[in-house]
Amino acid sequence: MSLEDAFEEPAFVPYLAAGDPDFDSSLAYVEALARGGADVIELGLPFSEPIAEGPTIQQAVVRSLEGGMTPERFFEFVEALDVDVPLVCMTYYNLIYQFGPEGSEPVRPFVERAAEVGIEGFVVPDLPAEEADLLRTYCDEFGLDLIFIIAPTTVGERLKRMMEHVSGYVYVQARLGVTGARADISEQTEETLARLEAYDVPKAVGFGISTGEHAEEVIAAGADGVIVGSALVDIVAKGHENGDSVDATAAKLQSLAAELKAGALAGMKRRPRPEGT
Amino acid sequence: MSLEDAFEEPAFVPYLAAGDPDFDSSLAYVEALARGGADVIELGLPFSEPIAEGPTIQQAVVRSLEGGMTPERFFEFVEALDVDVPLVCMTYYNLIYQFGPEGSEPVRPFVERAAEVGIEGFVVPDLPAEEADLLRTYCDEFGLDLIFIIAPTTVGERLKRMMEHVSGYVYVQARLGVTGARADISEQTEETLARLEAYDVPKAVGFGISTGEHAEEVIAAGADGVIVGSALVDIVAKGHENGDSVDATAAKLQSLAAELKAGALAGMKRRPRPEGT
Amino acid sequence: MSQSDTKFGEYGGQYVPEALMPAIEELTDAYERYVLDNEDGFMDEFEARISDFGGRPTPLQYAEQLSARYGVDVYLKREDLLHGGAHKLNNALGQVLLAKYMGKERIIAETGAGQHGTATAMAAAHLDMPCEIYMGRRDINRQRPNVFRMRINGADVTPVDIGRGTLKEAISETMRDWATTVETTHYVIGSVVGPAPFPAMVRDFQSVISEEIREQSIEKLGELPGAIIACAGGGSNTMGAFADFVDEPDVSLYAIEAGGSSLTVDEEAGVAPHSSSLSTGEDGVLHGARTKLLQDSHGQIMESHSVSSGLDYSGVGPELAYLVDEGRVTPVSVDDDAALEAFHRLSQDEGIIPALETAHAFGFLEEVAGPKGDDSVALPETVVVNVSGRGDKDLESAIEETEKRDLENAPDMEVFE
Amino acid sequence: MSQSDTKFGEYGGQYVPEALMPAIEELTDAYERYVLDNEDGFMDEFEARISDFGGRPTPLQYAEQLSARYGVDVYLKREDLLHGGAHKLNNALGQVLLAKYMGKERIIAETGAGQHGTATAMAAAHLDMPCEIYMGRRDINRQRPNVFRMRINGADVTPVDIGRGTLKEAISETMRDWATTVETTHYVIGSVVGPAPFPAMVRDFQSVISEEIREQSIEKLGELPGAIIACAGGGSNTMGAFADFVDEPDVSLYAIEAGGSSLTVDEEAGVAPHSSSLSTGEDGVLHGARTKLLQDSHGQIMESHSVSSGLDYSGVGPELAYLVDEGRVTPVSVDDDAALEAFHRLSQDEGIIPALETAHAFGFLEEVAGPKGDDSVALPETVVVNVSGRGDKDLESAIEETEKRDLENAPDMEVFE
Ligand SMILES: Cc1ncc(COP(=O)(O)O)c(C=O)c1O
Ligand SMILES: Cc1ncc(COP(=O)(O)O)c(C=O)c1O
Repeated sequence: MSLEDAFEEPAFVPYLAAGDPDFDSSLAYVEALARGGADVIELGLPFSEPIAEGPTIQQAVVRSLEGGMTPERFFEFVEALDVDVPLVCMTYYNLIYQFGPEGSEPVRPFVERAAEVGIEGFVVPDLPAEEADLLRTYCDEFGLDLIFIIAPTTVGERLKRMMEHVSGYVYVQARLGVTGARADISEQTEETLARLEAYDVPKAVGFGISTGEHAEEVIAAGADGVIVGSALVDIVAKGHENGDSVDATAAKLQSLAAELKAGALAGMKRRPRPEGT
Repeated sequence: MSLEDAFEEPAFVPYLAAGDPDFDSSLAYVEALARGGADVIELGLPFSEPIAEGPTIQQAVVRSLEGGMTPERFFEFVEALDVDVPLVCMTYYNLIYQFGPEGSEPVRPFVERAAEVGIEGFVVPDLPAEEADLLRTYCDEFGLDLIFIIAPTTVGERLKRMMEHVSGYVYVQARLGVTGARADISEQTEETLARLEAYDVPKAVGFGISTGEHAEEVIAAGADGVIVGSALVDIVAKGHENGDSVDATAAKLQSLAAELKAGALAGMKRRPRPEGT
Repeated sequence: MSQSDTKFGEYGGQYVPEALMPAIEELTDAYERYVLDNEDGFMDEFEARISDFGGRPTPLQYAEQLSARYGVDVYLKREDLLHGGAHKLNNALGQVLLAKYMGKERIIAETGAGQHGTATAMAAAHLDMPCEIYMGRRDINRQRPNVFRMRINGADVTPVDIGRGTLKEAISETMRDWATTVETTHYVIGSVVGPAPFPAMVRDFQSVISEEIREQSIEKLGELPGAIIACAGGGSNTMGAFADFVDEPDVSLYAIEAGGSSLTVDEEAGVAPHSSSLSTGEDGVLHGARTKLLQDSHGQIMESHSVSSGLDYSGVGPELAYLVDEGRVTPVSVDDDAALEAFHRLSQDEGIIPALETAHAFGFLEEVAGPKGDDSVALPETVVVNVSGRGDKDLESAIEETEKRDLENAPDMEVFE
Repeated sequence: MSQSDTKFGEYGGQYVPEALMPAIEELTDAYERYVLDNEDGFMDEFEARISDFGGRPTPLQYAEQLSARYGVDVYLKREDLLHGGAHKLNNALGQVLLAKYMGKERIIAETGAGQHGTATAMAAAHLDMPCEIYMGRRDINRQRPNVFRMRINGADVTPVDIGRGTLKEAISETMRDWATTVETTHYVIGSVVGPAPFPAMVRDFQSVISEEIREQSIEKLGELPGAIIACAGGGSNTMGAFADFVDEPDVSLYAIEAGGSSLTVDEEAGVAPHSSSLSTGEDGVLHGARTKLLQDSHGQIMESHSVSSGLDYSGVGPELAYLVDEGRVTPVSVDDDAALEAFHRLSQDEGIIPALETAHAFGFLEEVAGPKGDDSVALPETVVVNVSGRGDKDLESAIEETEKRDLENAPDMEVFE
């Protein structure tokens, strides 16, 4: 299944940091999300300097790194996963750049290995379109999508140029700032969706969505999917702090996933029907 | 008796800070010095910034000021003293300058009052000849001597100029530095005495003399008197610290005074007899 | 600025979140118009302010005792006399003024040792702009005087509690603020690092150092100096001192890095006991730019170390990385001990207490030309050392670090009871 | 120098122990030859060194926010940018160089806040002279950073345990050292105080300040300023800033003294809670000169007080006392609270953290021209304030003193955990 196909109905796209807080628990958590109704899963490969993340995901990164996560372990993690949804790798460019044996050309080994374990695309928050040529070349070679983030500040000429290179879906950043769960939906989301209306590519909205209600509203506003990270990572963090069992935490994740997916579907129903149907 | 007359035989000139550590004890101490053989007594009127004094006399100044000493109390002290030796007031210029009722001309009231209580002269360590005109004028008016300090650095033209204005005796500073008892006699003393040989005025050597032996050597070297301060103040200080009785301390003072006077007399005997007598 | 202008060879670029890209384009445009083309007399105003408020020009001083010791003429470029006590103000004032021309309403900056933070706080106060400084919690607690200075200048100081609480985390956190407030806020980055156009722009604001060195050398020596020596953390005083000489092949350029306690890395712990990214680092991407980095074999950034917090950074400016690869700049590591020893020598022999950062540059002189020097480098007849900052901020830590060691020229502090 | 040359009207003179008089004559001779007559090119060398080592000229900076606040053009003479952080180096470098010309082998000096001590230590290191600084025990313990600086510059710091252990005692003790070592040693006195020729000589070394103000005013304003404002402790920055304008009747001269906590004196305790010797002191003799003093009715010197240790002195330079009596200089007291408030204002509004001493001069501006000002003085259109020093040395104490008070513009320090 290609990434675009995952958006045929309003999609729920959860994010977790792989290996948070350890390899095996994290496998169980990701699988719980799939059971809860995930349509695409964004798997974070933690980088020591996560400049686009808020405190919640920063702490997940710390836990995962302390648990021994490395790029190679990440690929093993993907191989070990028992899920039937497309997987996207979310990481920072330096890890992609450094991967591979000494002396090998940069970037290609990472993409090759990702393709091998079944990754379908990348989100790289510190790689704007301007610097992405190399990664795109290898994505094309290995048939992976390179997903770009469209920010509230991405407008005019710049938006047009970027949309020419989009593949898979676009990650619509709901608001300025960094990742993190918030209690409200931003006006900026609607404005960005309006700007993107003309483009025929799935639009998944992320940054700040935490409840089924949010998800419903975002989809009702015209999004094709919701991306949810910090709200889920929060559950992992709390379970870890409280010493809860892996099953208990997994159950909570599955339940929030189900709520978010249901919200997304409900949002679809509230959409004004296209005229003439 | 004039000051010069006090130097007919080798003179012992002790110094104490008036009022150290209190008015009455201090009276007893000064009288003990007279009994011990003092020929002239230098009585210190304490000033808060005694820039020419070493630590021993600085502490005496502090004790005396804390005991309530003021210029007027000082004059009362002199009046209360029962001694039959000439008294010299040793103090700093600001106290001389400030004395007297608001609006009075400076310096004169101090000299007048000093004359009234029987002071015969002044030593003012921070008043070199250059600044002494005013004080000398009033000393002349009231018949007091103004004693100058001749330092090891006072040579050549400067020495000549100063010696023209000398009266009473000259205070020969035994070495560079500040007051304080020391264990040896400085070469500088002999050099200074040699420079002064031609002048017909009593030469009293001070700064560092502490024992009868020192006194003997200084007189043997040609001095007409020895000035002793810190070694005596030390006795007052120790008595005060140890809580000794006033009588006990006075006895020690008298005994050191006697030793110093005896030393001075012994020094005279060691002098090469003037040729032809 | 065309795409290729963002790079120095393969280094540099703009590796930042998309949300920042429009701001970076706007900044690039402002940089080109105001800084490069002096639109609205921007550069004239900058030059007037850096003279009157900052105290430029700074002297080029002949160092008598060092010259005698090393047998070459040693000149000191006295950036320590700049307002605030380091070269940092050249850049901070330039950027705050630029932000004003751009119509921004707020200034943010990161700081490690607090030197860039204080320079930015001073510039912001001078130009009447609200200012917030991010600083790692650990750095806050070990750099009290500079925190006082920033607060007294009216800046907010926001502690960063994440990670080890040092410069690396503070930069990341400032970028996060910027990603949120980018429309009204300018991020005054503190060295020739970060995404384009920062490295070029910061260099341009700092290059007044080398322009003055050129003029003053010609006036005093009748010719250019044979070498310029500067310490390199991010590399802003370095590039500032080098800029005007890069195209003068007869002027040798030495970038002195912090050798810390050793050049051996503990990969397991993720810690490099040094900050020598030019000499030992590898090509990678950090804080918006491709450059030489201290990283482990997976590409995770390693913590760096130096006795001087201003050199304690895992990256380095991309242009310096490029000039090193080109062979134009020679990088040299000077370790903590040698830097402390040089700190005391300059203080005692020349009456100038240098920043511990700056002391590294003097450590290099001693190592190649001192009585026990290794003679590995033949110094030219005239060298200029950039005295990037004064050591007032370092007194406590210099004493503390000195007491841990057995330095020949250490003063003792027995006067305190 | 004839006898009358040692005086300013009735003030001044040479009230010192005879042992010092020959040294003072020698110094007078050296002063006349080297300083006044530039023998052997002394003044040329001084000027070259104070420029290259010291960082002269210092800027005359327009203060935008203060000008707006006070409705007059306020210019700042930036002595805070001088090496060491205060005007003190002008004098210290001049005297240490003079000592070298005189063939002296050793430098001694007293210090209170440590500013003159650090300036002297720096100058002595620069000129390769051994140096010993006397400092009261109490001051040592409350001025740690400056003690560090002196020691790091290689100077010996000798604690003075006598009395209250502050400046007054340190001066007395340095005079005692000098009386012992006078043949080989020069005493670098730290202000325009002490016996002649010190007050005139220190003024002459400091008068570079007013010469620059004159030149810079004419260049920037086309005319002389209407007033010069400077804080006065001993009065060296004051006389330095005034010297060239004393004969310009159209330039008003304001000497701002420390008003401390009150102008009411506790004669019983021997303590004046202020240091306003120009405004409230009486004619007397202290530390070698006749001048205005804080003294009790018997002539004993009173302890002074100020939040700024550099103004905390019971005397004042004799020439200033004279100029006040002549009506040429207007003395004004500014108290601790007003000085602290001005300290924060200059820091926040202009990005310059002044020394607490300097802050008094700005407190005067606020008191006469601020929103709540008393309008007692009509300021001319252009005023120059001498920024005698930077406040780095005062950070801890400024914060501490601020916390004791309820100042409108106090920053809080809640960032520390
Ligand atoms: C005095 C001084 N020198 C050098 C540096 C290093 O920075 P850069 O390499 O950007 O000049 C710093 C940084 O804080 C500094 O304070
Ligand atoms: C910065 C500053 N200003 C002023 C003074 C007062 O001294 P003066 O009155 O001699 O200028 C001092 C003394 O330490 C000082 O450090």
